[in-house]
Amino acid sequence: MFSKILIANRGEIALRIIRAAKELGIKTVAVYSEPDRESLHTLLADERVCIGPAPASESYLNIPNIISAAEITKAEAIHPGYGFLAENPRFAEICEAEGLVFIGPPASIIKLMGDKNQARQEMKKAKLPIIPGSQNVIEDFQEAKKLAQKIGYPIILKAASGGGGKGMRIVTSPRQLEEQFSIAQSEAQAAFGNPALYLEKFLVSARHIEIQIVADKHGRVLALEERECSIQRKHQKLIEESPSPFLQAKTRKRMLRAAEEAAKAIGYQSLGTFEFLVDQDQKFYFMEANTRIQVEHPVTEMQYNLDLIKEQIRLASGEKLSLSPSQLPQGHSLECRINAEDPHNFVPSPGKIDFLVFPGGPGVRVDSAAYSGWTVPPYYDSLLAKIIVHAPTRQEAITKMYTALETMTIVGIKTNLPLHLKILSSTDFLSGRYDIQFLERFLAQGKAPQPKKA
Amino acid sequence: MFSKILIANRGEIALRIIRAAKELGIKTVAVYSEPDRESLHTLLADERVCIGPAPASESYLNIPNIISAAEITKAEAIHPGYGFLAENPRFAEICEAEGLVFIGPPASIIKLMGDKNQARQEMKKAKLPIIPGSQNVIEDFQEAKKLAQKIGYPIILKAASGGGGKGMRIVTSPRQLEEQFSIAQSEAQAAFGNPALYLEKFLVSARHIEIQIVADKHGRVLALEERECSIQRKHQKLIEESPSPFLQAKTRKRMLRAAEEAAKAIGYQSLGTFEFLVDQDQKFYFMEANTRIQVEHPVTEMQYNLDLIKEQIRLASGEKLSLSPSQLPQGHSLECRINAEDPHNFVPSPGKIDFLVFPGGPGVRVDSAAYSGWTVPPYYDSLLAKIIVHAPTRQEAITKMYTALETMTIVGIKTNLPLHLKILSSTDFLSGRYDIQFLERFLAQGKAPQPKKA
Amino acid sequence: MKSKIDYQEILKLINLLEEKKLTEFELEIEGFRIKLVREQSPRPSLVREQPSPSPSPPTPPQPAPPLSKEKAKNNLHYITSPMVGTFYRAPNPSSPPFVEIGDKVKKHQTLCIIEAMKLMNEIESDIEGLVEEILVKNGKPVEFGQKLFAIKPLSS
Amino acid sequence: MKSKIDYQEILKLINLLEEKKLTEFELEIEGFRIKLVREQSPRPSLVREQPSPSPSPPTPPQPAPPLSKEKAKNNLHYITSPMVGTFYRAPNPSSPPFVEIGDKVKKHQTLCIIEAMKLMNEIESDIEGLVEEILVKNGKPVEFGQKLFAIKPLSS
Repeated sequence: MFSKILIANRGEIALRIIRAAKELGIKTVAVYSEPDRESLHTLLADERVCIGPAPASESYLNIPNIISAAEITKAEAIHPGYGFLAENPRFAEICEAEGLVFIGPPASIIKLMGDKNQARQEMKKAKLPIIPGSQNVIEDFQEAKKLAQKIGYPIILKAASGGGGKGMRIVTSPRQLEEQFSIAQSEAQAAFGNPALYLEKFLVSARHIEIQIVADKHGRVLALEERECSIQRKHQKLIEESPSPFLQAKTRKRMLRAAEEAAKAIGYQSLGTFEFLVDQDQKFYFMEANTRIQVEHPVTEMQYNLDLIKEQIRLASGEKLSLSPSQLPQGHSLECRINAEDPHNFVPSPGKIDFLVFPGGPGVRVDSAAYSGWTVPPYYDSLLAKIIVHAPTRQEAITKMYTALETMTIVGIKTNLPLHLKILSSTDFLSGRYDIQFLERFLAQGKAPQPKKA
Repeated sequence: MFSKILIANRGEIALRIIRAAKELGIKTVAVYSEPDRESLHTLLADERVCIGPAPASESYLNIPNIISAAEITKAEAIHPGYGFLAENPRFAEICEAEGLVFIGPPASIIKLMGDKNQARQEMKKAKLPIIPGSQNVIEDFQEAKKLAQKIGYPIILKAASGGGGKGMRIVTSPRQLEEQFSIAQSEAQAAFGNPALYLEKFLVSARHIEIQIVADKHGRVLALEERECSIQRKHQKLIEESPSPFLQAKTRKRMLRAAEEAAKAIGYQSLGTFEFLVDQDQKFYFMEANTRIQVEHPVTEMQYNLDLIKEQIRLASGEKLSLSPSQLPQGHSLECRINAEDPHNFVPSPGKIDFLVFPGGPGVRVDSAAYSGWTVPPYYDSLLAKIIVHAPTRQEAITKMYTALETMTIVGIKTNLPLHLKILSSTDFLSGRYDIQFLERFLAQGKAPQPKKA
Repeated sequence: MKSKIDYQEILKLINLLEEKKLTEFELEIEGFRIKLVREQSPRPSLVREQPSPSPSPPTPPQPAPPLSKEKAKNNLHYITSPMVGTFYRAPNPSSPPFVEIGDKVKKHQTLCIIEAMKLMNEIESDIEGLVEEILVKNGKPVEFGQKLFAIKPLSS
Repeated sequence: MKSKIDYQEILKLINLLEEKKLTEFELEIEGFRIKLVREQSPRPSLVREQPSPSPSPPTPPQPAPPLSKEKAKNNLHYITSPMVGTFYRAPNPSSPPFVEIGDKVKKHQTLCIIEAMKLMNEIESDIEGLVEEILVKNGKPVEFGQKLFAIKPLSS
């Protein structure tokens, strides 16, 4: 086991890693940018090294300074957390070259999964279903019709040069395809100067569901039950839960086995997450794999009563998987991400926290580096705290979360607490009927908290 | 189920009850004394009523004002917490008379258990072993000798009028008894003006171990596995854990059955705790029963993954026991009581908390009504926060607690955090070898944190 | 300001210091030196400024009682409730109120009744004066320390 | 401003202080001296005053870096480390140091080397002046922004 590690991150995840390392008897080195001098990760680590000014590009992404910080403090390994350098294969390579253990998968796996298209093709070979569609652009209606027939309606036409939802048309029948294909081409030409289209199966009421993979360096791989992450806005997850209120037992079983087999096929090591879309018929499709710890990992920890960060560090040091496939998840867990942002327009709200009271009591977990009197710097992401609850049933977990957030107080900056309370008390959320479009619809319907009238 | 309850308490337990009630969908009424106007229990309840000035005798013990507060807010039940009126049978009677449900056992049981001597005799009838000894004072050496022979050495002689450890003599043989008896008599005469002595079996290396009882109004009783509470100073518990590192499986089984049977024998209802002394030979003796929720109840909650306060409220409303005897405790839990007091001389340290950071992360629970900026009033007890941890093994639980307390920061008032860290890292605690005298010895050996030299 | 600084100017300075939250002021002119240091007042608790972001904000059964240190305005004397209970202005529903606004009351004169645990407690005035304001409506609950009457003292 | 500063002028000064968010103002002219200190709104963090009550207090690898806003004393100019690494005063162990205390240094003159990731980075002076103090010992680690040399500028 390592005797000292450096944490190349900040905020709640850096603090989470510091605590896990301390519990393992490992000394910790924090790195920090100048405005993070009074951040909790800086203050609570055993040692600390300033690695640059505010901009992440000059501090938390400054590879030479981070590597040097590890060298001058004689750290043996680097934990990258999530974000920043966590999925940068070059950083993992440099760590290896400098004789530092990168706490994560080998650079080759990070690189493979980093190219999302290549990853999908690779995972298809490893027998993971991917969303059926054209691998290349389609320029001819007949070709489109043949492919659509093959993969089944509804399908979606996407402008090859498009993005952000523009130039997309959902088609439900061959006749509609005949009409829409040329319109979509003209639209793509007009919008992007290129008529080329992709064709893909359209997933009705899709869910974002992911599987946690834990793998050691000795070929053992274990898949842990899913996290349901469909409550999201612009791909930013807001609430995660486990188990999914939607997934059937047999689908879960198939997803777990498929993810485990795929991870084995590519020789996965360390922690990773396989993200899937699941359609209303419980068909699942691989989207991408994240080769790092996820923000929402506590949901799985609560279900299995385990510590994924400790396990990740142990695995990096060469230890065998300590988890057993016989360990079963229990009850229900929820995580709410409390962001420093205006709940009406999602504009970040950095600044001084004048007053802060976290929730507590049984079944309530707080992962946060925020404190009363701390100034949230404007340079980094707005995640302020993760509140995680665990209870025997989904209903009890939701009530517990609602109570926890209701009695949580932050004064001085704006947060999305009111939005969470609205979602948690909405009929659709309570009944578990939501898909990845839910939050956008919910916000569009004006269900988001309205600014108070003066 | 009740629709509104009043919490006749303050501090962390009031907040704990407020949260449990909210999770059950019950509205809450806080009562508060004038200096508790900005206390969290006052601020976070649905309604609040000022019941008097600072002295507890005029506020938290002011029965007419508390009953009136329940009446004007139309609360249906009163939760007394612990301390204050929690074990006052008259208060329970008045509640009943005023048509309010007292969330606790019937007044008759509170009264029975309130008289510690009577309770012991009653429990002896219910087949609970009590410490063998003279029921009345012994004035004659021959009588003492006969009794000592019967109960076995070592025995302890106690001045009938004594107290606080004065006038006590431990005797290990008949010959020693002959010498010591008259000396003890003279000493008792000199110290208290009364030569009368009690004789009792002396328990070597005794442990304070207690069993949680949960009973509904329909005759069902369940005993939950023990809490080990031997880390105490002047009968003030400081650290509690479960399971006890000392108790053998067969002793545990016998204690659980004995407590359950005794509770059934007297028709126990609601929550209660049977406190025992266990000697080095795993023999256990009933000391007393507490007819309320204990400060250290979270230890049991963590082990069983249940909510005792919610259960207590449900039982008071007439519901049946929701726990099943097949539910088994898991892993290991520890609780540390963080008090606002000088760790060197135990003098309370009220005042303004300038800065406060609680621990967090997986397996860490915080039960506290303290916050950054709050002024700890000097009028009530010094309990500031309970930090509770849960982990798969005792070793991991201790490491987790140590890390949690190491990263917990309180500025502005003195706390016993340094003492906790010393105990948690002491060889005796780590090996589980401690009895009820441990802490006094530990402090006497100068193992308590020393004040810093200027 | 010359060297002849006078009381009025110092007063103005002190007020300004407070208003502008200055903590220190020093002035030295040819043998004349003035230094002012203002004590930093403890920051008021922020809890009350913005309570928990609950969608159903806490609803106390009656208006929050005024801070006990609040300065009585216009030298009014307040009669506060010595107990928790229900406030009644008359001995029974068919009787006239004990007092009305404008009434002159003597020391020990009954002002109202507070019912607590089915007992009727007569609350007396502890001062001679004129009833300036009645702060609780008949039949409403009151908490300990809540202001009931504002009395304008009569100089005896 | 002579000795005839009046209330109006002080008021203007104080308003300016507030507007410009200054916390301190000091002026001294021919026997006249005025000093204003405005309350700082963000309370300084208390964390550093009393760190976690750990029995093994955190031990940073080097002295805590000075606050960047610290005022340079006596108009000294500080050369700070632009990177994390190891500080060397000489190009190699057998060579003499690049500079000694008292040396006059020119702009762009090499003052030291910082080794980072096995690369030797020459750190130059960005000012002409006299080496007043060398703040890090040879072979010791330095973090970003850490002060290395104090230079007394020479008026050019």
